[in-house]
Amino acid sequence: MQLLFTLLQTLLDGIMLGGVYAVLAVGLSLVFGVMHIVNFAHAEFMMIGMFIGWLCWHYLGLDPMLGAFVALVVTFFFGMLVQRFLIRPILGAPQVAQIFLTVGLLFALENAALMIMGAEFRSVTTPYQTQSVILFASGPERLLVGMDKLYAFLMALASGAAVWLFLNKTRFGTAMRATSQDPMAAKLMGVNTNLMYAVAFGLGVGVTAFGGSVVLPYITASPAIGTSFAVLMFTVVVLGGLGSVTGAIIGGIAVGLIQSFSALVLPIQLQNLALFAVFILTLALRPEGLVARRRS
Amino acid sequence: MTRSHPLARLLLVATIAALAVVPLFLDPFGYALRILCLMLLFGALGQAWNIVGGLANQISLGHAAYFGIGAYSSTILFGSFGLTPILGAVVGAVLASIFALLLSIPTLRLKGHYFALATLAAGEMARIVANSWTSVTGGPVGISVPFRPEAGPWALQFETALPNYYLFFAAFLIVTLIFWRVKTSAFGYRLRAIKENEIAAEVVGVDTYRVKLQASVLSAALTAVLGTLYAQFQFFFDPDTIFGVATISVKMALIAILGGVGTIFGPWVGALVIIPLEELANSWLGNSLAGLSQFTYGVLLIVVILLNPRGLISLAETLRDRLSRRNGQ
Amino acid sequence: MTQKTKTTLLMTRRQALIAGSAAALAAPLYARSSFAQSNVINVGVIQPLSGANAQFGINSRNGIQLVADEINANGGIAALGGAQINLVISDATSNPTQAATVAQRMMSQDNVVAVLGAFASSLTLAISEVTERRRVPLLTMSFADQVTGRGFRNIFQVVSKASALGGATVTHTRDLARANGTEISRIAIMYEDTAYGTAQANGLRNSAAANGIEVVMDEAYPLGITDVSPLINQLRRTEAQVVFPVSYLNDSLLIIRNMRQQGITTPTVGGAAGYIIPDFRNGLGDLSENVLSISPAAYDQAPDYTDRFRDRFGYFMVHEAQEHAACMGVLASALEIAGEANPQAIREVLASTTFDQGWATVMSGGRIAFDETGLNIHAVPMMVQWRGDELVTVAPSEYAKAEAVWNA
Amino acid sequence: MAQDSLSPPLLQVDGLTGGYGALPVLHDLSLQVGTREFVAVIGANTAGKSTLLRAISGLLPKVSGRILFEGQDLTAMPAHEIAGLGIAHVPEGRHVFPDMSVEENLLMGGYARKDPAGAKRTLEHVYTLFPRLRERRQQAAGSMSGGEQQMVAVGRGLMLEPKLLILDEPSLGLAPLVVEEMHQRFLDIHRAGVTVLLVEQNVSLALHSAERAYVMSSGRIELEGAARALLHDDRIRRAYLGI
Amino acid sequence: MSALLEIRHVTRRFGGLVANSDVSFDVAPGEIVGLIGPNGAGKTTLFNALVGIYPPSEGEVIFNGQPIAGWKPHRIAKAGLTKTFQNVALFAESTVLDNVVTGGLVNRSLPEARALAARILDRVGLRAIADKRAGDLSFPERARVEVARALCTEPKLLLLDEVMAALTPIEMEEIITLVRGLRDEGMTFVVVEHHMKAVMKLCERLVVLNFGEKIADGTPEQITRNQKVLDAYLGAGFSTDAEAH
Repeated sequence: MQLLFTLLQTLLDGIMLGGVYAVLAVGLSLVFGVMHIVNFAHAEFMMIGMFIGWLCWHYLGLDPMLGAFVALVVTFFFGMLVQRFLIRPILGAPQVAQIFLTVGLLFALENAALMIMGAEFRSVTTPYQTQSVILFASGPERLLVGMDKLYAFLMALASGAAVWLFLNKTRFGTAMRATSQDPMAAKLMGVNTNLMYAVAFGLGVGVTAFGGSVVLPYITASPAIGTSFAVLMFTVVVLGGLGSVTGAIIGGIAVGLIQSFSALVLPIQLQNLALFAVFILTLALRPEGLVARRRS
Repeated sequence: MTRSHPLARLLLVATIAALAVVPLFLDPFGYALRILCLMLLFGALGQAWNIVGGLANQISLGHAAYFGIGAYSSTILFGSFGLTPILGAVVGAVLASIFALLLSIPTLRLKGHYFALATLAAGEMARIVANSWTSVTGGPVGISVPFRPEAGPWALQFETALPNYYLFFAAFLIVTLIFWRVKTSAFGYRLRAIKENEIAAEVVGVDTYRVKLQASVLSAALTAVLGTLYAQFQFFFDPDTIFGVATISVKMALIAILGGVGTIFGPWVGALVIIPLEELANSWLGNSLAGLSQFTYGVLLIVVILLNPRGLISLAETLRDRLSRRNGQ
Repeated sequence: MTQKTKTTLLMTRRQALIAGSAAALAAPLYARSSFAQSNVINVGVIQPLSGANAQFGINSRNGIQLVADEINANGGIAALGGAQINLVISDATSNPTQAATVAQRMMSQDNVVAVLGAFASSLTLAISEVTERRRVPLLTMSFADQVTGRGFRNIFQVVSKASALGGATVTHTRDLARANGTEISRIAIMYEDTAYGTAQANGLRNSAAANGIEVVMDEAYPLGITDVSPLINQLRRTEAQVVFPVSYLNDSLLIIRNMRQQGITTPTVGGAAGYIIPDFRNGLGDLSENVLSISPAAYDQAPDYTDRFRDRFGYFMVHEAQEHAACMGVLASALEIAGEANPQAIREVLASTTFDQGWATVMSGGRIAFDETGLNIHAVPMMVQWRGDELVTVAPSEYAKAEAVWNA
Repeated sequence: MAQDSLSPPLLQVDGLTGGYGALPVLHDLSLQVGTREFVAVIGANTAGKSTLLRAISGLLPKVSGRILFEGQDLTAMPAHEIAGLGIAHVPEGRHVFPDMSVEENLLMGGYARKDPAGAKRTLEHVYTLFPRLRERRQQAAGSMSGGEQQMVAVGRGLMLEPKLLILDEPSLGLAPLVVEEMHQRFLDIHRAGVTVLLVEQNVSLALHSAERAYVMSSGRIELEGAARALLHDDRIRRAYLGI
Repeated sequence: MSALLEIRHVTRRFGGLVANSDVSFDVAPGEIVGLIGPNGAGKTTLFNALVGIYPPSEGEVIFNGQPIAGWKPHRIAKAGLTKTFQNVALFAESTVLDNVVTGGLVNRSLPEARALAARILDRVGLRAIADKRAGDLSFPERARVEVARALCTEPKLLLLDEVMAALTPIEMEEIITLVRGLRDEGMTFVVVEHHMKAVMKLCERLVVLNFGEKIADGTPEQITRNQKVLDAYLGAGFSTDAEAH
């Protein structure tokens, strides 16, 4: 009985966490999928989103779940500018140049945040942070989920769905997918591919910033926070298959589950060791990710 | 090299002579000497990375794993068994080679971004192991190289940094020489063929898998030896630093790339620019506003790549080509 | 160790000649900072001003700046003709290699008489390798056991060792519980796998063993953990009477909130760092009330001094600022006694004097004296407890400013 | 059949020179296509036929000379704006969007339409023309056979209701029966009033379908004439088989 | 005389697509065989299957008495079978000389490879541009470097994939002379070429592929009269029309 509860609780924790990873990584996947650029600075936009969420909470009294929308809009436009002036010039450059330009961007953004926001850890206080929903209880055993995680998970789900709908059900989104699959043909259809790239980058970093604000109730904002999520985001995206939205969601849940279940058999200290081993093996055996694209 | 211009050759000899003599006139404990040491160390690291990253275009972001293995191997063996770091370096090189071999099984067929990400993760795995395996590595607190002056030069420990400097200098020249030998040998031809067109290379008879493997192992072993030298110079390190993504892996690659990836003088130029640049940024801006120095560093990186994605040395090459053309070539 | 200093002196004639001539050549460059010519004493301050530890580095710098400004405003170092303290502040960027380079630079170019720093033990350990060889005193509040455990002669640590901090956490907790009628026999330890976390957990573990207390959970977790649920799930299944989390702010908040979510009311005793900064209170609000933590120093022990910090910077004097201020205070006193701005003269004074004047008194016991390893023998870890926006010392009893509230 | 000599041509190319790198593929090339004409361009591999088409639809960055469409100069216009003028280019190799469904592919074809509402009607028209696509409307285009993909590509071009339909090697790699079928559709399309510019390696088919043809070689126009006449021209046979 | 290369029922699939289907033919030592067929007929795929880039899904390839299907390309190259690339795949950043030398390393030391490469450059007429960066060359020059690099592996059998595309008639003539000369020294060739005039001139025998299948095998005269081939090339109907004319 206790074992069953442990397993179920672990499953639940893994899924909740994975949903959040998914929303953080969807944007990275989008950027890669459309532009075939690996953006090493991507996690910094999560940090920016967290700070925007925190500022909205601190000065406007907005809950981070609402501040997330402000973060989305602000970083969307910021991302478009970054794409226009930094990313577009290197779209055709060798991969080394792409890698190190985005690494430079990582340094610049992290330290710009340090200069603007200072080094303090910024945390929000909300009533639901300490509340939880008990899904099932039997004797001393309980199956529960924290409200902060639940809200973040639902927001993540909603934003994932919104991105999916945008890409699949709108004219503009369809054009963006077309650009990612065959930019030449898309041009011939009348698609302004440069605009698509800019919007894809803006949206990609915007969604990640949205995710940053959404996790604010249980992760503290600081300029260096991005770095600790960077490798994790890449793991999610690679597991799911670079460039696919559904892949990022499945990859996110997979990483969440690997982390939570590995804690049952390994010391928690080694949870990322397990994760990275899975990551490297996935790359080796299925470079297209766990969720293969339909293309033959 | 076959195309080297007499002026370039003169410059090369002058540089080496200057590097050999100048430290004698510097404070043997001093800051300038330390900066020169770090320049040579990172120049050599960039050069070691260049063998696999530059010649074969396998962009590794996990070389810190080899560096750390080298540093930990010699330090632990010296601390626990009194084994001279000279032999410790050999053990480290062997262990790093084994790690490179194991890592190559899943990664060597990967290309570009995928290879970079896989090696990044591998470097992180090494860090996690060093961090958790406290009984052997001392764990997150880090490890100090025991000071044993009685062991003499066999311990590679010196009162001043001058002998360290000459060790780094020798290492730098040796790694450069190895790189040059590799680049101009049949092996180098094969590596370049892989870099430029892997399928064509196979079809004209290059065993691409084997060649990449050899390059990885060589690069790993050299990096590990440099790890030992670093440990004997710095005397203290911890897992986060020695296996650092930004502090070691990315920096190694950056030095090779910024200078001009795959070129013999690329890492020289890279180290010559990056190490002093970091220092100047730190000493001028380090206290004016927290983060300003690192911010400047990042912005400079972006600017350099936007201006010239092929690296600084290509500027010199353009210049050289112009010169040689004028000389009636 | 004496062997080591001896060999240091064995600089060959040739080397000395060369070094001398090089110095002569370079002399104009140093003119602006040379203490011999102007009435200024350069003191090196190396702190992580960027990167993950930036907040603590900045707090530390603030503490040192406050003391230096006060000294200068009061006429400088009297014994040196009113020489002004000039802080040479540098960013260690949370990277030990950089920290060592910065130390080297300060000694070569700025002729600093001493170095203060550098919060994180990895940085301090790296700096100490340089200061030891250059024979310049290094005053620190880093508390990993290794800092004073290597036989170095030029390192001075104003706070207790990590193992002592960990040990005191257990004994104080046991005593507080006992006073409230509870006998502690089972505890849980969870700590981040950094130098700080591991060292302190070691102290907790050893002290528990020495006191016959069973450790029913002993779990390290990676820095930057995103979900502590597995830890708290595990805690729930143990019968621990007290939980000792050793962590920085983010994890502290995560742990406390997650415990509350799961309805776990096991008393929590923090391991300094994230538990004793204003952000802890800001992040948790009322949940922070009565949370206990160990602290290497407590600002309510010397309110006359620490209130000046609050007045200037707007928040209470966090422990790293207080301890670094003490370092600066000790150094100033040592300069007065030594009467010369010579690093080795200062070292001798530091090693042989009990400092009970000025900012040296803000440390526990009101004075500082270093033993032969460089450890402050008067340092006593404090148990503090959150009351509203403030921290109050509740143990050891001779320092307590209020009665502890048990079972918060 | 011949173009109306009074009205200006729909498409006029004058002195076009250009290529990809330093070396031009097209050399001072001129041709014109009249409104409602069906013009074929034939020629051996590497003659520069595809390059010519890419230049017209704006995919070739470096060109000199003039390309006029309804009197508007296209040479400096970005590709996505050219589509908006009513030029649908069905590229060589089909270039369908592989992960999209057939219907999504087709709807993408109407992306540049001025009247998005009319797309529904055109979609019906395309489905009538290619019933196979209606059957497979939800299938991912990348998973279809070559012939079906070609139908998608052509249908996608038609979705624009183009004034000019450019077809680049539509029979490449397709089975003979499919090729025949495809050309019947081209004739239908042309009969419905669309101007067609066809590049085709299947000389016979091209010349049977088109009204007028140009023969290209090494980036230049070698021959021009009525398709029927060229069909019996022995020079073509020689150019192709080297006999 | 036994065949140098025997292709037995080779089929190559990519997913559901069959690029080559049950192709069989032999190449005797010293032959120059033309492999022709319309675009998309599967000629390059067959070459790739032979040299091991995309090994055959089914069927056997016997080269010089050894079954080589499934070997890695470098091993096949070492055995004496290599090819040139249709869309030139040179080592663009390297010099012409270095490109060619790389080929020579398959069975020789570096100095030997250098010497051989120098001789080949002379022979192929590339000596003057030996130090140029391969990426800077014109298309016809690059095609020749392709040939030179392949020759430097000293193949017994060389597969030439459209090396004469975009060459002037004089340049074509040079290549034909070169290939003839090498054949006279004992080399064997299979040639894919679109330029029919050149093919007819160079090859003694032609194999025709269409839709991945072999549809004809014979002398150039036989092939040009073969109705299936004419249909494949010009479309059914063209030849009849022409005949009627």
